Amino acid sequence: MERIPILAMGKALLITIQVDMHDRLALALEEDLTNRIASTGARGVLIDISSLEIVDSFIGRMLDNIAAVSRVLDAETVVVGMRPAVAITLVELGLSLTGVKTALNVERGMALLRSQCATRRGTHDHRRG
Amino acid sequence: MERIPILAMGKALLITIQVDMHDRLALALEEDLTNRIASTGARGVLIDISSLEIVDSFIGRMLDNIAAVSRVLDAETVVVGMRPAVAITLVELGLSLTGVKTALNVERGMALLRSQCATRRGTHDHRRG
Amino acid sequence: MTTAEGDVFAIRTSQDVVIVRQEVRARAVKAGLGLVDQTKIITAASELARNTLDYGGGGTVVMEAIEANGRRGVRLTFEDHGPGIADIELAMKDGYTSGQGLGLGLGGSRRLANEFFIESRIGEGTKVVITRWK
Amino acid sequence: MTTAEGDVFAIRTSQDVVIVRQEVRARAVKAGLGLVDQTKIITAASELARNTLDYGGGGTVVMEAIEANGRRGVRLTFEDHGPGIADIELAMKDGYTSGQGLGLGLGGSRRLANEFFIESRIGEGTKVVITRWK
Ligand SMILES: Nc1ncnc2c1ncn2[C@@H]1O[C@H](COP(=O)(O)OP(=O)(O)O)[C@@H](O)[C@H]1O
Ligand SMILES: Nc1ncnc2c1ncn2[C@@H]1O[C@H](COP(=O)(O)OP(=O)(O)O)[C@@H](O)[C@H]1O
Repeated sequence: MERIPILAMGKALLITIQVDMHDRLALALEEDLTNRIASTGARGVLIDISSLEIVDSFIGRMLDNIAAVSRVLDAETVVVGMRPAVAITLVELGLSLTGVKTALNVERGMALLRSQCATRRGTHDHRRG
Repeated sequence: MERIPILAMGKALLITIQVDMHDRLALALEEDLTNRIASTGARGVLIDISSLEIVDSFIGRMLDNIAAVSRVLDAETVVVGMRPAVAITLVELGLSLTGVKTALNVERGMALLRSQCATRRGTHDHRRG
Repeated sequence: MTTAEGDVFAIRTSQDVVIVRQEVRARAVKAGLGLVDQTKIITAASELARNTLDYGGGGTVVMEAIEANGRRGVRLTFEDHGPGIADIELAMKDGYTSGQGLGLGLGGSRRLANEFFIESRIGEGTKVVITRWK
Repeated sequence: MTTAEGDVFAIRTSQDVVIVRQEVRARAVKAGLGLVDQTKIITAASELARNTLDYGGGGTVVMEAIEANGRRGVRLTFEDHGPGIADIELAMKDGYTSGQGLGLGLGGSRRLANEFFIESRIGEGTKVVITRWK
């Protein structure tokens, strides 16, 4: 079965969803990603959905689950690049994705992840100082 | 009845759960740990669950309770080593463990505890200053 | 109202659900629907195709290009011969699922379509029709 | 569908719940379930075994290796002759508990299984069947 690639970018993992995923592929991604967080010790996950033409309740649930599982494993998830038409449709569908942090694009998403790690690191510096 | 050992590591207590706990054993651990925090003045509790093959709602509640009780006694709890399959299952079960801090492994857990004690110390100094 | 002859697609695997999304998209574009309307009907189709597969045990969707009062649109008819729905009102409720879903498929696709029709008989199957106009 | 003869285990103490988890694990491995699927069915079994003990006053679980359409799986049937459940819909709701639990056992194990069946009669007892396929 094909898989969606997961790239390591420093302390973060980057996933760019470029295909119209069928449901089993989405479940496989969830599992692959969880394993990668645990094996690499990644502190952040960036999911780029700018190629996605729709987000239905199944994909919405996948994003929510990934965010929740990452959190339990001490990593932050940011979803970037959601198209405006997708955002409008999502709300009408009834999905609010309250558990998922979003950013406009990859740069802003990385900045968000960095600021979150920095808060943690900042605390360390303070202690050392 | 058998008990789960609690080790002292500096200002922290370390528990490594290595058995498939039955419910009474889990309750006994909660009680033992609370007593130990009170008697030693520990500032941190590290619970290593890397050996646990599952976390069900009973164990999840135990972890949440331990974190809550520790907080009241002015100690921080960090749960470390959760397996990826356990994290995925936990989220599907509906448990989010929002009250529990998690870290990938014992080292990161200890670092997290240290940084948190430091924040407090910082705050204390500030208050005194 | 005029109806071009409808195309029938089988829904038997989760890959078929992907094909349904792509075919609905092509028809929505052809009917001149704007980007948001395209997105809405594709999303609704995805929800209903998944229900046909997961709860109906597989089935079909008929896709029609329609026209009425000078407006063009897309009509989708999902049909299965699965177990049917005992309590349609309950099934339509946001958050109700008998499976692993979020329970948003039926309620959500009603909101995403301009017209929504559902019919179900225990032991016979389920039919859902949605229409989106330009 | 073929069903190997099921093994019956008593659920009378909290130590029995531990044994149920271990036996389910062995059967899930034997059926070829992946690690995540093993974890899901063991966790669901743990929730249901505890309910059998705590609310059903003890009972049994039958564990079966099953096969259908070339797929293997594990089926677990929990049964007790306890007080039964008056309002199953309410009991299934996430967060509802009549005891000290988190109220996630029934809803959670439905999500963790591929198939879920519950039947309960006041004064007679409760039966819950879950199946997880490879
Ligand atoms: N084609 C169908 N056949 C039988 N039951 C269905 C069908 N479609 C929907 N249902 C029932 O309606 C419920 C709600 O559906 P829906 O709102 O789409 O949510 P979800 O798909 O998340 O369960 C389903 O859980 C199922 O019990
Ligand atoms: N075997 C059973 N016999 C009687 N009542 C049960 C049984 N299983 C569940 N229940 C009822 O359903 C409620 C919800 O169960 P569950 O979702 O597992 O949550 P919890 O176990 O945390 O209470 C229980 O609190 C109990 O009232």
